[in-house]
Amino acid sequence: MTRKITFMKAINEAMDQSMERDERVILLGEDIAGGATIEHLGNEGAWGGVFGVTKGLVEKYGRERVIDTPISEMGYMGAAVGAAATGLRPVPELMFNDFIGFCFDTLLAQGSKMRYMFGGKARIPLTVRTCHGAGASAAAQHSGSYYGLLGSIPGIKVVVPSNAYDAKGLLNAAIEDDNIVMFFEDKTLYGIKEEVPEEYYTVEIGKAKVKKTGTDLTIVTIGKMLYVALEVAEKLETDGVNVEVIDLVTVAPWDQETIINSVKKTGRLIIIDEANPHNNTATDISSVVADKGFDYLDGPIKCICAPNTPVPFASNLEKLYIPNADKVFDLAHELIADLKKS
Amino acid sequence: MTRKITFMKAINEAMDQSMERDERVILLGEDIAGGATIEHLGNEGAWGGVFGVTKGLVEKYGRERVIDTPISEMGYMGAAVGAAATGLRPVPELMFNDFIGFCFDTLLAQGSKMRYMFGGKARIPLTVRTCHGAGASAAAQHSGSYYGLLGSIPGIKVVVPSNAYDAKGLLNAAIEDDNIVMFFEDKTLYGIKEEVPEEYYTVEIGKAKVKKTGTDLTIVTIGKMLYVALEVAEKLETDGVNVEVIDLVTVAPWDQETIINSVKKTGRLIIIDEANPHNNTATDISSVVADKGFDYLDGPIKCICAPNTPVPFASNLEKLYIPNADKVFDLAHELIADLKKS
Amino acid sequence: MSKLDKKNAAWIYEKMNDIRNFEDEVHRIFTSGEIPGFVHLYAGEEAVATGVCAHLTDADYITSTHRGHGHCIAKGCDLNGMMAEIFGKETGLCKGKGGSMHIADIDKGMLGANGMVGGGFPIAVGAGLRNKYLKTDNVVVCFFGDGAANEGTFHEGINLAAIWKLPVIFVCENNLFAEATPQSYSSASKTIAQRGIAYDIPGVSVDGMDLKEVYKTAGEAIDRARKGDGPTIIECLTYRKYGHFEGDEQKYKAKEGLEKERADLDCIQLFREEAIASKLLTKEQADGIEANSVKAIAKAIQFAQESPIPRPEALYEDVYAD
Amino acid sequence: MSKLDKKNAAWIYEKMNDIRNFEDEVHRIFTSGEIPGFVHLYAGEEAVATGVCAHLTDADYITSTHRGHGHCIAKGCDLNGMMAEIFGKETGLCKGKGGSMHIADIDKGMLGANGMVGGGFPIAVGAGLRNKYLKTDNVVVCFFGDGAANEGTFHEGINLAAIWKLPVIFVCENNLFAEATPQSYSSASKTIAQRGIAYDIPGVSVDGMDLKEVYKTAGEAIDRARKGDGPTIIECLTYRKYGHFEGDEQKYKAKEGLEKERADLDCIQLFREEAIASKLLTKEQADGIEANSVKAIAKAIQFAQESPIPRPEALYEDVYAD
Ligand SMILES: Cc1ncc(C[n+]2csc(CCOP(=O)(O)OP(=O)(O)O)c2C)c(N)n1
Ligand SMILES: Cc1ncc(C[n+]2csc(CCOP(=O)(O)OP(=O)(O)O)c2C)c(N)n1
Ligand SMILES: [Mg+2]
Ligand SMILES: [Mg+2]
Repeated sequence: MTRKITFMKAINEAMDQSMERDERVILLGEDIAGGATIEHLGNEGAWGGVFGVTKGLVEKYGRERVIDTPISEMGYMGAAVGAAATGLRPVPELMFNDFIGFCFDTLLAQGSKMRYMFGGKARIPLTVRTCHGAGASAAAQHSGSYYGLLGSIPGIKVVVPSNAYDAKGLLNAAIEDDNIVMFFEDKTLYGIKEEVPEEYYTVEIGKAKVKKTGTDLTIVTIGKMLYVALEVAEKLETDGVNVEVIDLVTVAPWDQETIINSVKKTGRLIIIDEANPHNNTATDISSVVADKGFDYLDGPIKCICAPNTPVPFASNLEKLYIPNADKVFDLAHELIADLKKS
Repeated sequence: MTRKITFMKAINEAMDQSMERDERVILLGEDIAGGATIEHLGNEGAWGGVFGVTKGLVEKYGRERVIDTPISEMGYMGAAVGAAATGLRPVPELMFNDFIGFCFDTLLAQGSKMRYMFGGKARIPLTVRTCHGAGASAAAQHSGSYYGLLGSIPGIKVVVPSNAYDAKGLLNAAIEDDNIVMFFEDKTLYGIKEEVPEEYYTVEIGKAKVKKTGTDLTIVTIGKMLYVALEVAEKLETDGVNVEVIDLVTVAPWDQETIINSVKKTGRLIIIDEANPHNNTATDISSVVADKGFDYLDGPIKCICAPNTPVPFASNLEKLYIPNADKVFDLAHELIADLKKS
Repeated sequence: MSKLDKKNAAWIYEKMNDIRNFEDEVHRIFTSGEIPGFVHLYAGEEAVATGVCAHLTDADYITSTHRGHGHCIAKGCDLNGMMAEIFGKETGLCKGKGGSMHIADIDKGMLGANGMVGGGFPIAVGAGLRNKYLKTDNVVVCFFGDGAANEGTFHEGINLAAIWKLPVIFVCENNLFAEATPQSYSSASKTIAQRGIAYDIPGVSVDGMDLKEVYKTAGEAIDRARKGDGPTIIECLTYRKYGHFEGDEQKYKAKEGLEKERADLDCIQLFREEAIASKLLTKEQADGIEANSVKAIAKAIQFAQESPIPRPEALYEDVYAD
Repeated sequence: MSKLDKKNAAWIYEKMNDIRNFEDEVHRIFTSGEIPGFVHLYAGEEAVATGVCAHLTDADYITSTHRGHGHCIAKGCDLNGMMAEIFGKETGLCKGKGGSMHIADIDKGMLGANGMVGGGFPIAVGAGLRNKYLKTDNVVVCFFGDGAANEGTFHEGINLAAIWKLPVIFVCENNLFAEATPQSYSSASKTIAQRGIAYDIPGVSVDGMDLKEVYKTAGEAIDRARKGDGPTIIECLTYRKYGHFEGDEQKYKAKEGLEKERADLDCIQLFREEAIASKLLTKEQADGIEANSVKAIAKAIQFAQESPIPRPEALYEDVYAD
């Protein structure tokens, strides 16, 4: 396995292979092909999405399956719910997760509740792709991280891949899933290149991944925060501190077992989450460990999140906004102070 | 002070007095007066809101200030943001908090971010009244509790009164506040009667209230969960267990000091929150205490929330859905097991 | 398009009676306290649901509203299961977990009553997209109220259906009011039908009390849709017999003018007379249908009353599909 | 309504040039990498912003879009502060915290560029409600794109403005595309103007490249609004000189037909000729305005470049008002 492709291409490949395997899979979104009905383009896409993630798919599957929509998020996202409830497997794209406010009812009150309200008689095999994250100077309305907000809704699954391999496998798994899966892509990861198998495969939704085993401190991360943790772990290694790094992968429902088992071993927990600090996934993990894992804890649980502010535009402020290795390092030092003394 | 009025009337009185004090205060919402432009009604309201909370106000202040809206939540809620940004102090009503999906952008990406995005140059003195809560057999789309969801958004304050006195004072304070305040009314409390002063007063936003002091166990509650805690506290009292009960009152930003001080004393914490269990206010409190209050803890922190399901219609299931005294009592017993042994 | 013949007429008359009896009984029982929650009754508007659904098969879809009992019955939902659902019983169409505002039966093409006003538009568009994508000639009917027409979903949904030429028929039940708010206040346009111009699709207004008119207009629009000619807006002028929901005093209804005119019409009575006069039904047949309907509803109530409440574990089930 | 006279013409010509020069320079600098993020340039559409805003005072409001620089300049925002904002500097109109998509200056009546397509409609309605409630004769102009017209907020916002007869003018900048999607595909209606019928308000279509036409039509609509006669939809046919955002290849633009026609027009050049011919401007005056504008923009760039970046603590400020 030596082929390296970008995070973006891995996602593209998942859609491609899923569409090839199953005719019921269709894509919907604003300019995901681009240039609908423009004569000189025909089936050629003008854009392939604002970042190019869906590039090439309209050429292969045609405009019946790669459907450009007007700017009508409630309309086409709700249509995706309706199409899913009646047997298709739609994969709509919400261009930025910050636009969630334009189609929120569809997810909060319609799609996620249908099966329950209908006494188990509905299936909503719907995968919503969207992108999140600060770091692209996209300012307050295009840089938020709302996976935790979506993760609070019963009936919705939420995944946040940190790398190209997982991205491809999780997206395939999401499209195979008979539930609403929100698939969050960190826009600042699109360019990273990694080894990704060419064949179709899935990555299990609901399983966290231990990226580095360790005995002294557990750091749980969401999405690209993994790289912050790995950096810190490496630094601490030189101090003789052994960090276990866990990539949460699935934000809802998240993998309690893997995390509690880790804390059982390490007794110390840091969670890094780029979301705003309140009522987010980090706090959720913390609260579960503070309950079920309390007896294993040797010290306070630390959540390292974005501050309680919108995302600022100026690059220097934006850099401060995103949780970084320095902050984590400092807190980690506090936690392991006793360890170093002994 | 012997006058008793309902929770609903207390809210009504706050609007009344706020409107009397300040001409800039206007009300907006679906049928908050009712019967707009109907000749035989004139200034007489047909409804006063679906529960009657705004009853009598259109008769007193006229249809210019008590404005019926079409069913256009994004439209009128966004209009309230625009009116607030330009100098009025609107108090829109979102009939049920479950309708938030129809106007979410207005709160998530517009109103809450304006001041920050505009470099501090905007003020958004906006109070959104809405109702939440299960227990009225209103089923999955009219019974949710979304104060925690709103509380995750920087720039928004969220209050959840548990009683008529606080409701009046908090609503007055909210309307005086130069920020977006979401005011959550539990629909099952509307009928309770309590002593409420006639004169105008405010209750401070951001302060929790210790409703019963105790030394063995802290129970933090949101809204009507207070009564569950008080019931449990009374029961435990007979066992000689001394419970401190804290009504959170403000969900965002919540009062860390009061809660941590209490845990410092009791060493044990239960939080009761009717929201769905993930990424909610209970988990947020738990995570902060598991960090800053860790050294004071004698046992695990317990969050008692609604299950991870929509609200069921059938009354027996709905009753099970809402956190109740039995559940809390059982968990409390676990927590204080050591105490009783000693 | 199928013509209104004896078979159709009997079916329609039966469903009209079922709806009316169902709602009258729910009204009665609600007052006694045996039914909890919010209930919005469809009585008075029977000509719309039945006149439209008479053209549909189980393979066609509908989306409904908070006032959904009539649509459910016209789309063929089981009366026992419906009544049990409203009572919150285990035998309900949704196992008692949905209630009045969420009755659904996807196998019958009934995509759910909806507690969210305007919630049906996008869902209907999605079902229409599905029908077109799978190259079926099935249609989708999206029922909505005059009040719902002011939600953004109306605009987004109809625009999508129009640009994609989807087989979706948008049927507005204009009963003059949204709760206590008159349509004349809430919509800047005099009619909902005229909004068709904003989407370059046909928009027609019909007397929703006149079954034959509804039947004919709906039939034409559904035919157009089946042929791939895209959506239509049909505005049916109708009136609800009861308050917005149970308990509504209805101070807002005038005792004269358009309101009185509407209140004085009974679409079932009108259709009975009309059908008998034009020999679509005999008087005996009509009487028989009426009597049977009363019995069927009584049976449904008994079924609901005697059914068990849901098992406690049901609380946790049906959140996710495996 | 004020007539287009020498004073207006000079003001307009200055603002048109300021916008064009501002955008051309931002385009140049963006390519060099000195400006981060998303930037949507207004160049090419100057006749719309200036022709409309020429009728407004600081006490009138506008809401803008993601493509907001032109509106800001036409509404009188400070060029230095704007440029510094786009550079993310402390001296920016929003202290560098907003950036290109969120430039605002409430004191100037500029309620903000908006990163949310369709986000402006409800806000404009709210400002209109405020103007009416306070019994001012001030108006609000809501600028929006052809793509934005398909959001539900368009429908809800215009309906509200219409039923309440608010002083809001809805100005559509129909530049044929929303990103890479042609208006002919995304809107079921041929024009945005015809949607006025859905709200029983005037809807007019004008050549957005013709300053005088925009000026006149806007003037009439604004007068109507000031007099309390309610909203108008004005659809201005225009064209953007650059891609949707910086970096866009624009494969979707045809090299012929309507696109070529629009691309060949330069509204500034046209107005210059027209204004000189009709003696609203002298050639010398026009040349002088052009030269001054170039200087003003150069100064703005220098100001931005020399300004400090925000203090780190600014990250935490301005979330709540006390
Ligand atoms: C999104 C949303 N907004 C508001 C409501 C509250 N509500 C329920 S029914 C109703 C009136 C609906 O009027 P209309 O669409 O005319 O239907 P009708 O009740 O007349 O059949 C309102 C406002 C709701 N359920 N959902
Ligand atoms: C709610 C929302 N949906 C989608 C987008 C992404 N987006 C930004 S600009 C744009 C196109 C807007 O087209 P139009 O309204 O015609 O304005 P123009 O860019 O042509 O000036 C889109 C889809 C957005 N910013 N906000
Ligand atoms: Mg109605
Ligand atoms: Mg455009």
